[in-house]
Amino acid sequence: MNEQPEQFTFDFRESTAQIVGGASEDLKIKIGDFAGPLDLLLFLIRQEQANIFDIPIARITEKYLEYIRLMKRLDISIAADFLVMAATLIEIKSKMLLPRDPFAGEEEEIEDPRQELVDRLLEYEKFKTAAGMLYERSTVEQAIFTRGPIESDDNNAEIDASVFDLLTVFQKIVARHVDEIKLEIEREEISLADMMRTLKKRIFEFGEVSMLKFFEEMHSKREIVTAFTAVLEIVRTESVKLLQATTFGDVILKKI
Amino acid sequence: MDEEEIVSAPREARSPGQLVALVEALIFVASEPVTTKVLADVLEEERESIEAAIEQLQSDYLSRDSGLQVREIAGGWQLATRTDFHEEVRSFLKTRPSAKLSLASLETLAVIAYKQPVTVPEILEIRGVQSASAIKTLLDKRLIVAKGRKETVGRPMQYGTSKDFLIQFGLNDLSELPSIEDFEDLVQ
Amino acid sequence: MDEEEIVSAPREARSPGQLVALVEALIFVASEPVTTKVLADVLEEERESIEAAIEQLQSDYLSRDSGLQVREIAGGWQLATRTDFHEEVRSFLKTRPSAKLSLASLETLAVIAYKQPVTVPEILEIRGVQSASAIKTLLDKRLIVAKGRKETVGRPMQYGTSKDFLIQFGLNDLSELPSIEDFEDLVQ
Repeated sequence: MNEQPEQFTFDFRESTAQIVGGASEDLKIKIGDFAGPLDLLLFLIRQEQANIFDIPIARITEKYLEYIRLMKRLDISIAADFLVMAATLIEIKSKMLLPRDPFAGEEEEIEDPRQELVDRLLEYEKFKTAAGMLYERSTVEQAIFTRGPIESDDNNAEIDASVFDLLTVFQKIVARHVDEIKLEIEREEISLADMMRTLKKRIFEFGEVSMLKFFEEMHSKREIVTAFTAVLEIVRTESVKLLQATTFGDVILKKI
Repeated sequence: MDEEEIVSAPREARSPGQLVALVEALIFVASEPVTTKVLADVLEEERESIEAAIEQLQSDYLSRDSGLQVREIAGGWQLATRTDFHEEVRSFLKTRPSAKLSLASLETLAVIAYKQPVTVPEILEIRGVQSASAIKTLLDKRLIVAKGRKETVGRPMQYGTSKDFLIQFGLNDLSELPSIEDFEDLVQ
Repeated sequence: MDEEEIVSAPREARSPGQLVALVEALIFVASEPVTTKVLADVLEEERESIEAAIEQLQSDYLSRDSGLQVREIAGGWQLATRTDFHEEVRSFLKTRPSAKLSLASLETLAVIAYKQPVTVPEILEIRGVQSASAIKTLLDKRLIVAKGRKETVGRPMQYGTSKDFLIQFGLNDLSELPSIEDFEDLVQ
């Protein structure tokens, strides 16, 4: 098949999206990012040249579902919101098909099942137009430049951070911490035998060793546990005793 | 303490021309738009004198066809280049126009600008689509800021536009935004 | 692409006044003093024309008693405030909010904000680096305050955020700090 170049353009000024492609059934469309289901719906209504206050719901629903199927076929992940809208359309369509309640009084106003959707579309379209206005404003602003940095700038800036920055920074620190813990695990572990050898050598060399100071040299929880076990082992097997001057104070390993 | 000393020291009267020059210097060194009030406070002048000086400065820049302009933005005054030099300036700075916001981000920004303070569920209600990644983009670009929590179920975070928003979109304050109802006429 | 187009497109001749204005705009936006050569290259003008434009610009600023001056520095041209205004400029800069927080300070502040009350060893534990000078900066800026001692070995001082912190970050109270959950959807 003749591959036609596919195009999708969005022009804010005209506020219309265009899907341009071959007219064949196997129409391939480069799907632009419709900003959401309401955006797509507005596009379809306009494409069908339908009146927004009197939406031909069956036709529009069919077009909408066709579009969703197309996205699926092209393996474009479909946001749940697009599916929710599909369900809403089908629901409205079926309500429209229901016969009117014959017992409903004449004066009773019968709510059009489409009304809520129309209201939402109108409300949405205002903001879509406002977005276009912002777009144009920012384009104009991009033509204006402010001065480059000067010497005095370094002591002349506001605290340039928001609560969002605080949170982002905090998350990064936490993430960094996780990395460190991983590193720690990867580091070669000191064996109990090595730990006992180191400790014993020090006790016999200096006569006594502060347990607190010895523990402070440890790099990880696991090392502290190993060091603690080493202390217990040495007290049990060697002529070494434990001394503590004050409650909760430091413990001294002393050669007997 | 310093300030008091300055206040008590008798200051020589400034000529109008000198005040214009001083205002120009201060607007230049400020890294952000400076308000009339700040200028009046620092220079210990009446608000009116500052306003007159700024007006003079503005017309000076205009009349001598300067490459710069004195403009009012985000409630303050700022020196900036003239718009019609943008091509030359950009090629000098070797910058490209910064990445345009996506359609989704612009829509989300429009909702936040007009409905602020507004929560994520409220934005979803209007746009009909999740706006999480757009909100993240807008926060990263500092166009919006968190504005406290809404006292409702779940106490969701509320968002509003920032000072950077005003600057980037060339607004003096939010009241300069066209009313959202005006867009109704454009619709259909 | 754009740049090439600009280069190849025949450029309309500039009036001397226009060139002066352009030079002014470029010197203004530059982050460093700009040499005559760079200006000549970017504007595709003869060195002599640039020199004449700068001379004109300089005398313009002088003759209108501007608060700014065009000065030659490090072989290039730069806009700067007039030297005789240095006192006013300094006192103005002093009234501006204090300097930007360094990343270290911001990190420390984040830890204190989210983990308060928190001690120096605990901050060290979380950040993995000494935070003493950052804590001093934050105390100086009154963003944090001491919150009594922790009843543990060494009775270390605990820190928490201050009222100024709430004001600076636009919060009513600490419960308004965004939580990880608030942004979970955004960060994905």
